[in-house]
Amino acid sequence: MSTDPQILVQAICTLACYSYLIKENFAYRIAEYTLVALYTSYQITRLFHSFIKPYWQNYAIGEKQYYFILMGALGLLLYTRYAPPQYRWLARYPIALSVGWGLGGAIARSPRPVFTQLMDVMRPLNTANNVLFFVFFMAVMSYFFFTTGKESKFIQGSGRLGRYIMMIGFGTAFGNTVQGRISLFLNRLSFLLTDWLGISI
Amino acid sequence: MKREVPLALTFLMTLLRFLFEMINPLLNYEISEGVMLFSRISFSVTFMYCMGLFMGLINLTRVHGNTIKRRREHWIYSVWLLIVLYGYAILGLFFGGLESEAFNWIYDAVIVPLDSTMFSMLAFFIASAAYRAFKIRNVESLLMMVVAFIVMLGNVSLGNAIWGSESWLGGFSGIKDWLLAIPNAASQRAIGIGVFLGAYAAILRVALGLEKRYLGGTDW
Amino acid sequence: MLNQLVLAADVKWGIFVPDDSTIAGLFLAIGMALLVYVMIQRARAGLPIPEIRRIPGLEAFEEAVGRATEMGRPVHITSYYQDVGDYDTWAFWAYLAHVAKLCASYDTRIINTNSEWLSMTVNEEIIRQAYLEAGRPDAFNPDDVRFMSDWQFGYTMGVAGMIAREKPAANFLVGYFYAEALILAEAGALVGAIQVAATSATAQLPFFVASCDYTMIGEEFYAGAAALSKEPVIYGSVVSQDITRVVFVILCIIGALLNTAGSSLLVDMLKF
Amino acid sequence: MEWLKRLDSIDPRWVYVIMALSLVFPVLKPIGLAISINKETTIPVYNWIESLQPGDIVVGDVSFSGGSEGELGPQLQAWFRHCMQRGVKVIMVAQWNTGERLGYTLLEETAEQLQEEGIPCEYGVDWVYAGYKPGGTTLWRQMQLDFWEACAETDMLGNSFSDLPLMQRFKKWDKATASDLIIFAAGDPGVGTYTTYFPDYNIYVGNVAVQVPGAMNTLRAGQIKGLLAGLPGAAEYELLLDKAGKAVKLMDAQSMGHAWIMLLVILGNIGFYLRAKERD
Repeated sequence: MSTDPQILVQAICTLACYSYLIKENFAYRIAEYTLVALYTSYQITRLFHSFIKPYWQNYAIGEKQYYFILMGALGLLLYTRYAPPQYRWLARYPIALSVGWGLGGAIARSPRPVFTQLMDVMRPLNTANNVLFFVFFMAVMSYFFFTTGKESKFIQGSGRLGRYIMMIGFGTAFGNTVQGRISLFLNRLSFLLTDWLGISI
Repeated sequence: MKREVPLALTFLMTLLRFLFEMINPLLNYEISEGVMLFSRISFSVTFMYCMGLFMGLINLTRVHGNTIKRRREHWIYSVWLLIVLYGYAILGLFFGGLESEAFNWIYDAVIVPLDSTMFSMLAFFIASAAYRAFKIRNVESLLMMVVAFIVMLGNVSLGNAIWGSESWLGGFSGIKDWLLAIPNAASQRAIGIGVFLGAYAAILRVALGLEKRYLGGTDW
Repeated sequence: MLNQLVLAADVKWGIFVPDDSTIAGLFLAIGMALLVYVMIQRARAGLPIPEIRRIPGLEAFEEAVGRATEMGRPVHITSYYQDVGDYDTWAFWAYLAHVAKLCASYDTRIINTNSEWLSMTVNEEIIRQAYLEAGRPDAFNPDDVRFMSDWQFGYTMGVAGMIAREKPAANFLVGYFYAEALILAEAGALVGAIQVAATSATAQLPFFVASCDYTMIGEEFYAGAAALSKEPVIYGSVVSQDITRVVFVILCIIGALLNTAGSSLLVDMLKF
Repeated sequence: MEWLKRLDSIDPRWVYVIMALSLVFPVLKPIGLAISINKETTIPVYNWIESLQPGDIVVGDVSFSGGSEGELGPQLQAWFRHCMQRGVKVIMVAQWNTGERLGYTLLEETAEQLQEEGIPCEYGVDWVYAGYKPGGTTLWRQMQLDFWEACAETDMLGNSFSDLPLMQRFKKWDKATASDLIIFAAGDPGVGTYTTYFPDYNIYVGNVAVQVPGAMNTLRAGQIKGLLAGLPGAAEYELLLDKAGKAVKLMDAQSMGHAWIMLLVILGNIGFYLRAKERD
């Protein structure tokens, strides 16, 4: 059994969490509140030291890009969210700027992966798999027709096929995920057994 | 001032970024040797947004401060939360930060194991979900169950021992691969394209100023 | 230097960035922007635009609220990822307004849990408004709109604990979810709640389909929001999405036929 | 017969307890079931590293946190070992700040083992861990244009890039310096960053199982070239390297866990069927 205090704390945290499976309890609640607090403070530290500080030093001061000061001041307006209601609209300025910057990138860039996928649907229909893929894809697409072909028997039937295909897809995804979720537990288990209890596996 | 200016700002920033992403000379424009305009604008936008780093701290202080003030159920845990919150933040900000040994010790001792353990509880929940969900009520649940069974067998050595990958159709793992590559991929792709269309329409209506809810508030 | 020459040679139409699908993307952006604009303006002006078909699953909301009323237990509704700038949140608001209206008119308690402060204030406003419209503003309890944590598993455990304690009879998981999806749905199943899920998170759909009584899949989530709110902005978007989808389907058919015949014309166009 | 009907409603706690037991025992006493290697997913990743020349640079991305260490940790270590054995140089970035330190710890562990075995694996010469840089996907765009600047010219440990010999060859991240990359992804942000901003690079992925169904779609479309799928992916890679490690040992437990779930489903259906017949 390990005598390292860090490992002991890790083991206690792990067991406190699992106790929830039996019943919500004191140890679990302490762990939950601690985690929420630590995570928030970790984020603050991380942002400050690896971002705000170096960017301020390198760009605002080092390169004399003085608009960083303006942007920083605009960023401070975010805190008006917590101000009395008549000032809260000020927080919209930084939100508007950063949302806009993100959207422009998304508008320009996000269609590209979709086009790649569409091009792949257009494979020559010369193998069984290509044909099946094409049919399955079209069936699922037609399930999502909301305004087109409401009366068409063909679209309705194809939509129903699409729903079955989706169920097969979901079954596959579910079955495939089981190994991932078990791996998560095995990771904790090997920590408890090897690192804490010292049993070699 | 309250809404026209933010909407106009959104539009201008969207257009600016769009042009940067589309037009090659603009994307590669340098203010001076090695200093790229695109990167400086990006950095300043991120810099601005990161100024809100204390938002989470203020949130928690308000919520748990209220709990303590009104002596709601479990208020004593809220006291603990605030002590940890401020203690760790002060340690991180003023005592060495990310290089500080104490700071990283706590990170490794508490955050990492709690994070992984909570996540790992899914191993148990997926078992209870499978147990409840895969009861054959109709064609759809039958399909899901049969397929999930095959895929589970295809993923582990046990399935390989029953129907090996060298035999007809590649055994369970061969069928699993086919299921993943054809019906699953087809349905994922079609759903994904639908979601993309929903998302794309939404971002376009923001860019066009038809959507205002992202700015918050209910005074529209 | 060499690098720049190579770049210059590949630049599309003289100025465009030399990546795959730059020009095709530009056309999609312009085309769909026009479509969204026209459809939303038509919807606003009350001009005829295509009707959205019945979305299965929407009536499940009313049924579940009805059952909660009979049992005298509360209704719970939540969305994990709820940034105010996110389109999933806007769609979530349509569902929240619908459920809040139902709860207010049936006089059933509604609990809303949150992971984000700013959207929580909006949620509170929506629920308060619903109670006001139902003529009983006093029945609204602000303590039932709760902030959990903005950290994924902190939020998850808070919500799971709340579900175990308050035992809602209806559990609505509407919006964008990550790995917590299954935990929340299992917590609801343990207390015997009727569960309705609606999400565009493709990775979590299998778990919702497995553990909820009804699941609205992918884009049904947006279309449902349009049908519920009848809001021109959302309605017009859904119609324009649908038109674009039909265009995509037609393109795929033509492209596949051309490819089978040995011509990669359409693929080259999309790739440009 | 009455007890059979009760199978329709087993207390979840029994499900949890038996699940835990069925995972603990095979970990302590492995049965040694054979593992087959997936030709569609794992082999292409292995062949990719085999096809590289010593001295080539590949970029790796750690986009996971402690939660997914169980699946992606063994993958990352096995892949890194392979690169070092082949003399391929590795530069690591990280899209998740929560997993940055974890990724470094894992690689350092492997690097120490490798050096004990006499395989050169010197930090700064054979590999560099640039780590997490805030700024979202925009920053990854920036890395293509000027990697040094986007990373503020420092690695995760605070070393200046100019002191690291490997970084002299990697000022720009374009197809001439490193056209191949692998990302170990657990969610968002993840593979999307690369399929969106690096569409014409050779992208390989190490994925958690839950993401695999979605990734099969991108694999088929050619957006990614190869895929390591969950813990089995790691186990298969370890076997290909002939260096059976943690992942291989844990595969028996996987079998038992799956067996329990399948048994549960069967039992549940028996109970459900009997109850349903009774109601009729």
